[in-house]
Amino acid sequence: MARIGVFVCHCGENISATVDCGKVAQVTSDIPGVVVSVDYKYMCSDPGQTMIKEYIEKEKLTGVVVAACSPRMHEPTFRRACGEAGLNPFLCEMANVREHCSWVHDKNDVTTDKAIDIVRTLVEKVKRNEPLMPIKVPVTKTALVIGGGVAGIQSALDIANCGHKVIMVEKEPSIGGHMSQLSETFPTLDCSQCILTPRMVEVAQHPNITLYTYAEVESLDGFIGNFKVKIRKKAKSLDEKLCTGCGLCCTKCPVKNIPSEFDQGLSNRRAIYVPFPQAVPNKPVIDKEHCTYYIKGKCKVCEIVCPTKAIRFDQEDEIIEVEVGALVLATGFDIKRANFFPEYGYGKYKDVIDGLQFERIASASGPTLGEIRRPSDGQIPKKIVFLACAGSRDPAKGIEYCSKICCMYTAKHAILYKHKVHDGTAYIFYMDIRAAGKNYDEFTRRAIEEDGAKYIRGRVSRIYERDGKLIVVGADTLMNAKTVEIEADMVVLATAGVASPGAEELAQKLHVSYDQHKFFAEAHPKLRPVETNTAGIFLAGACQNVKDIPESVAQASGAAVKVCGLFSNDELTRDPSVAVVNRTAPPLFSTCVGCFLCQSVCPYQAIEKEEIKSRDGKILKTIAFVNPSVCQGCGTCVALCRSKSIDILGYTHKQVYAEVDALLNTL
Amino acid sequence: MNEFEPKVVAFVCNWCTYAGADLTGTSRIKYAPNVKIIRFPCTGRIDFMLILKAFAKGADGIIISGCHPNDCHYTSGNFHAKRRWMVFRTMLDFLGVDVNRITFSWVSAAEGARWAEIVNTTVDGIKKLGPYDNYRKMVNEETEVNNG
Amino acid sequence: MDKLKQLAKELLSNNQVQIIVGYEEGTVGKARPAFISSPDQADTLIYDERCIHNLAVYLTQHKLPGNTKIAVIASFPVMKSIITLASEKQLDENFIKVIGISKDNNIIEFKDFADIERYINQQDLSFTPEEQALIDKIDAMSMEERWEYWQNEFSRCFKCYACRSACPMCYCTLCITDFNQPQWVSVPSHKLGNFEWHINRAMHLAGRCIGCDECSRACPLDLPINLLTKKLSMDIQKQFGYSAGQSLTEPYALSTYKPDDKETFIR
Amino acid sequence: MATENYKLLKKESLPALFDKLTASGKTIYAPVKNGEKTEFDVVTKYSNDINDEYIQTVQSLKGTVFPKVEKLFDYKSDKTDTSIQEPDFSKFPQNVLWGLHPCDAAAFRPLDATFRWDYDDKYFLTRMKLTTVVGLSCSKHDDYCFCTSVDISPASSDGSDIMLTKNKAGDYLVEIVTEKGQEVYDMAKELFGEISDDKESYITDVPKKFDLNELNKNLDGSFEAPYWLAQSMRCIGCGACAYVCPTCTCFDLQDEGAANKGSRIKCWDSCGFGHFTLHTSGHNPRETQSQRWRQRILHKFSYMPDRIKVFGCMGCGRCSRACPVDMNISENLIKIMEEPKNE
Amino acid sequence: MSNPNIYKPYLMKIDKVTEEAPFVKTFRLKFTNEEDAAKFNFKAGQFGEYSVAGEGESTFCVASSPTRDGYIECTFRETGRVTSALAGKEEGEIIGFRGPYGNTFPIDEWKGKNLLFIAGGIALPPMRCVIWNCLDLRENFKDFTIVYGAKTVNDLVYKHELKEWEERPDVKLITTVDPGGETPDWKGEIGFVPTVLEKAAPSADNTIAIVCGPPIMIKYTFPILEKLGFKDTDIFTTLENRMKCGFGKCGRCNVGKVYICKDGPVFTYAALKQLPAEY
Repeated sequence: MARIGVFVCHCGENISATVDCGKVAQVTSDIPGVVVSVDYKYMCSDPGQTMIKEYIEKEKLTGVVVAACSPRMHEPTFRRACGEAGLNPFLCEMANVREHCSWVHDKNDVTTDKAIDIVRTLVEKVKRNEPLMPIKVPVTKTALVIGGGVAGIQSALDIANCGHKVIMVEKEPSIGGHMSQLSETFPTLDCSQCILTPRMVEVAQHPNITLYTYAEVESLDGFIGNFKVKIRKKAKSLDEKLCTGCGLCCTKCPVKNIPSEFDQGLSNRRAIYVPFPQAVPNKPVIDKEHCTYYIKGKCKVCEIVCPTKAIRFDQEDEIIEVEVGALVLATGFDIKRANFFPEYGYGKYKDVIDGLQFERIASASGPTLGEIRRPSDGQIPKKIVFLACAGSRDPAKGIEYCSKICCMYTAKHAILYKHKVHDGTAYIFYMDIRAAGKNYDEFTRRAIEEDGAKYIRGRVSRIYERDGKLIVVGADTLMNAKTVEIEADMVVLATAGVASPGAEELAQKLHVSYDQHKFFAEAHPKLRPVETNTAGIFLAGACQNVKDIPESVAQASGAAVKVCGLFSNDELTRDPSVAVVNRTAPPLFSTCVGCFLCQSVCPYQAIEKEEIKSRDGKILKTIAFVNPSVCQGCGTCVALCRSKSIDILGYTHKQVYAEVDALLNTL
Repeated sequence: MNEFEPKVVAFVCNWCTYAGADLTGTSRIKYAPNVKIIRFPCTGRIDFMLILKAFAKGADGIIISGCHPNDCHYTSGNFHAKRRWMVFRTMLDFLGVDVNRITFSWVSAAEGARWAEIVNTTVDGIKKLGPYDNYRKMVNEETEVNNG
Repeated sequence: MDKLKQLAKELLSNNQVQIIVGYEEGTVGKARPAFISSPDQADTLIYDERCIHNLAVYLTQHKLPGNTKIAVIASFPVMKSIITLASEKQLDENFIKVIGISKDNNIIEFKDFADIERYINQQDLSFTPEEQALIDKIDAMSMEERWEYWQNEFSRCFKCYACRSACPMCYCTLCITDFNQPQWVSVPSHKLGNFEWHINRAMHLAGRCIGCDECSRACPLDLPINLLTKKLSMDIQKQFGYSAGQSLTEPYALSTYKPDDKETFIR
Repeated sequence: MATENYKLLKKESLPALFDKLTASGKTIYAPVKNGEKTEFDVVTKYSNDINDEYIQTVQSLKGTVFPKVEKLFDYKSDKTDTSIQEPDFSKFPQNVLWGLHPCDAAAFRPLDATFRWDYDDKYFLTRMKLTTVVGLSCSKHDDYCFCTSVDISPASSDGSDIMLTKNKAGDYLVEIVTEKGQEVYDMAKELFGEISDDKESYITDVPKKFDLNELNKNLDGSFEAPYWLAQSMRCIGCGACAYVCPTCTCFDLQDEGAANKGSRIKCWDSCGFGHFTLHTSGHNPRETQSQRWRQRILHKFSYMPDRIKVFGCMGCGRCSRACPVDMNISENLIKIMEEPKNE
Repeated sequence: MSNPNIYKPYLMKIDKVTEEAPFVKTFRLKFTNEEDAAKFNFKAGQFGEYSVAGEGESTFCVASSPTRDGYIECTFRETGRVTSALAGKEEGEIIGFRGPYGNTFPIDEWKGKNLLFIAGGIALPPMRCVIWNCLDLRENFKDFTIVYGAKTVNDLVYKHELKEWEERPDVKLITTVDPGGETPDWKGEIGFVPTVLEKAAPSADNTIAIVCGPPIMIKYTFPILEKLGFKDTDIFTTLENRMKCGFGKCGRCNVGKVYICKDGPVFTYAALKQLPAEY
């Protein structure tokens, strides 16, 4: 059966300088199963490869060992050559006698002997190699974008514009995300809503995009190219087809005092509401928690006033199932809120607010219509203090990282403030100014130089109220840590950006990994920043880490390209080195006993249940099944399996066992 | 009698340590030739039985090496491996197996010099410990069983 | 234990279960496992301090006819075994009625496995000082002494696999020892074969052993092999805060990890 | 009661006898006290730990003639050649098995019959030939003992080369049974005296539990009997009974080592293991534990007497003592006896 | 016995390897030791233990006829540890062989009778031995019929010999494959062996039937033979059980009191009826 060819490469002198290649060829030719063993100056050269091909045909080789450089270098080369000669490429192995031998040892017999041992090991392995066929899986060319912020919008539009179907799921009643809350954007100070709204509308109207707002992902099954997703469409209590978005209901609803999420609690909304005037879709939802009808069973004012009779109190959540080939996660971020900063009185003093609230105050569509007035009494603050790094870079608070956007938006806030309150003074406490970005440093300098923002390097230890003023106590580290006390009218905390509240739960549903701060983890920090470790699920925007708009958009487009790249194939080809659960003759069927402990070690959720049924459909046994389309071939399950029921192609039990035997020269 | 040259088997993962050992080669850093490498996709694939088999087949020492925590190509294979080793090592120690003969290490693809250092210190250590006679005695007993 | 007999009769006569696995009077003063399938046999049921067999072993042997509802008399170790087996998807709750016996010999009728789980977690689950002392004794030896100690013990083993057969957690249909491609564990009962077998057994039970000591009780040669799994159980509890037989849902110690698992030996 | 003439071996002479045996190159196995228990062990000298009043050891001395692991031969091979190296049979140990009870001594008969059956097992026969069995009458028994039911008495010398019976004074009445026994006697004649005594009075009375021939008859046609399942319900399928049994001979052949060098090994196996008869096709003729329990009983009490003219049970009771779940063989045999014959 | 150590195998050189069907191979084995060869003889139906160093032994029958001197042949399917290792062996390599063991087909008693051979799948090898044995003594027998079936055309073993038999005027060969196992150019029957046998309805008169095949085939074939009028003493088959030693010691192969390794593997249907269902 085994007819192995051994091809020993000199690699010019790279190998032959310390290893006696001729001897390696000669000694290894005595290994049982080896029918030819030759050495040659450059195996990877055309004549070298031709020689291998000729021997494959002439000697009817069933396996090839090329003793040369690292497989990481030339394995594809030689496997291709074998394939061209009609030998399954996976029956070719490389014995690394260069990086692991000739280059690291001196010229002597020991080095040659080691080379022989290495070759012997691979010969024994390759004897037990099985021909493998690349795995092909079909691709469903629809993408699911989770999150309708700027990143999700960008991804969805990019994918849709490439001609693929996109389903977008947004948990809020409207898409737009945090960007729609912003006043103006750094460093250009263009109006956030002005640039975002057209894109929101484009999403809503795009023929390739199906938009589900007020919806969440319920569960995910399947694998790259073939996901099955359940989406929960929360009941809006509204027939969207009938609703014209006239807004009459929202003006008549008697429940008026619900803090508006969009305005960060700085204004109120009704129980039936549209989150903001430019919302997409611009149709109301009923907030069941606050709606009198849902609480007390009567009211129905909205139903009465609705001219198109679109209100549906009996509407229930709907679960829809979709099949998609890829997912883009764009669930964004959140900021730390009250209770996290007791020392700053945030949540206690009305005029201590966070950055997002300031955005609303500064926004022309905000509660103050763009005038900077403080929440407590509507006065215009003459002295305003901004605190950068509120929570960020503070290991004591459990947030070691830099939230990245605060330096910039705080500078922006200072500028916006000065533009609106010309006689006011803006103080900014900061740790470092991090303004690395195109036109960013210029922007912060503008805040200081043109708009007179007073930057104080140091941290604020506490804020308290005295005589209607907020006393900000800090230290100026550039002035020998001298204590600074500022009597402020308003304080804005650039609170740390954190993962959105449902991130962990969602990550678990989608089986993507996340870091200690619950931000989704990229597959590789450098080389695969938009991929997750779950093939077919990509990341866009701040769900991975806090990002500013251009970064989010750039990554979103990156994710879109990944999706489109995936969709450019009708089927996917995967490395066949995957785990398999054995099958044996009945009545055993498999030595797997179905304990499914392997399921929890699999980083890819590749292990499923397989029911073995008799002809009449009775379940005889339930065993594990490794989905070859999902398995990445790490083999962690293999080492865990007590009964050795799982094996991994390319590194089978038989192979590695023989390798140990051969390496210790006991064969 | 020549100096004792221990036989050492290294079980390494493909993505980090194998590549690291490649780098050792590329950087032409010399190390002891006693160590021979067997490649695995991931440290998570390394079955504890392989360690025992290596000893049974005459290894004097063993190196097991993979990606540093958080660097695993497969996210978590090395974390699982670590736990298993923690348990397995406890077991071996409890049974009186010389756990100093097993070097567990993390060597990244960038740590060519570190690989050489791991190999050399392991080989030196095992040279000091001498051949693993205890284990060999147990193995050889099998062939002498009850035959006089 | 009249109450037990009464309950057994009821369960059988109104066909709630078809078989009761319990204990009966054996020979030479021993108690032994019994299989009661009709109410009139129920009078042979006993329960006393001699009833130490871990009856959970019979729940996975697939010897009991399929689609039969089985009641099992469950001492504390049996309860823990059932929880572990259930977490490993080996038991179907709908077919097993668990009649628990508390430490003060009262009957506890569990309505489901979650009920058992709750009960278990109300009990004292720590290792006894006696158990600790046994382990400490070996830990205190030098490496050489430990090697000698275990070599001596293992050399006596003749691989009757009573330890395996008596253990409820050893339910593989093809044990690693019978796996022969390749032959991971040397078959013959020479020192190496025994060494490999006992390491495998202990490792396969690491984090799964519920500490009933049935293995060493079953061993005709009285090998202290329960110490191996006990040592690992203690270690796993100390290192990972995990004990077998307490949770239906938590992944077992070796199929999960924490990034900050603390070790001292990896370079 | 007839009084017979015996050689007398005084307690005080034992050290000298053991020294002589050791000096002549013999390996002595003797029942040695270890705490509460007594097990056979190799001794080079006589000591007070040698227990002549033990009831039964956990393990028999079967392993001295049929080792739990026995190397059959070494092989070596390379690409073109293979060679086989048999062990040096002349170097097999000369064993003196000291102080076996009659059940254990008698157990060599079925072993011998099996390993001779048409094909001579050279390993066993060589070891057997080099073995001298020194039997010891039983002064005690327990509830597990049933030798009298299988036609062996606690005093029978069948299977022994020399038979010892301890008398009141603590000395031994010695019967020289075979030539091998005579050789030992000849080697140390001076240590033996003469005495006439009645050995029966020193012997324990093992009650008879069942009639062997009746049992054998009852087993005919019992293949489909319901009691196999009933009896084996609690069986957990371990091999303890077979491995402590002095007559069980089931074995496995295994290769150890690699392709180029290694050895073929014969090692104990048990008909109670589920995979014992498993075909590669997945088919298993003895699929259930009750089938395997039936095999065990029928083999010893029906097939062996039928095929090799010897019963496979010596009534030592070891299997019952070792059974983790109290499958008491005599209890079960009595039940089979009492079972109305299936027509 | 010629070999004083019953566990010690003869060393046999693989003289020829024939690929019969997927995973099925035939080895022609020659003794490496002339003395062994000279002393060795066997009869149709007997089996042996074939071994690969380092892997162990495996039991199967001798597939060649005792009338062909100087070698033995075995045919095996790659299934377990040993057969997989055997399959990896090349011409010129050495394997071990112990045997022959077991009883034989009473060919001498069949003189002057018609012979009907019925075989299925991989079970042709034991049959092949007796077929060739009888063909080499062709004048001793009258009609000679072979019914052989396999799952698919590809699974038929000894294809070259089937052709030879087909072409012989003194042999009637019926080959069949299971429904769905045929190829476009398949000229034989399509159907399971028992069905094809029933259709062919060979005469039971003065005829010996020899049946080898998987248990399921045997189970359905016997009743048909009886229906066709065969006496159960005229129906022969071979049994297989797991074995380790081959000579009645290891304790595996007995069916009740009967040891397949010693009293078998050849049994008449009449004898089988007396055995408990333990095979």
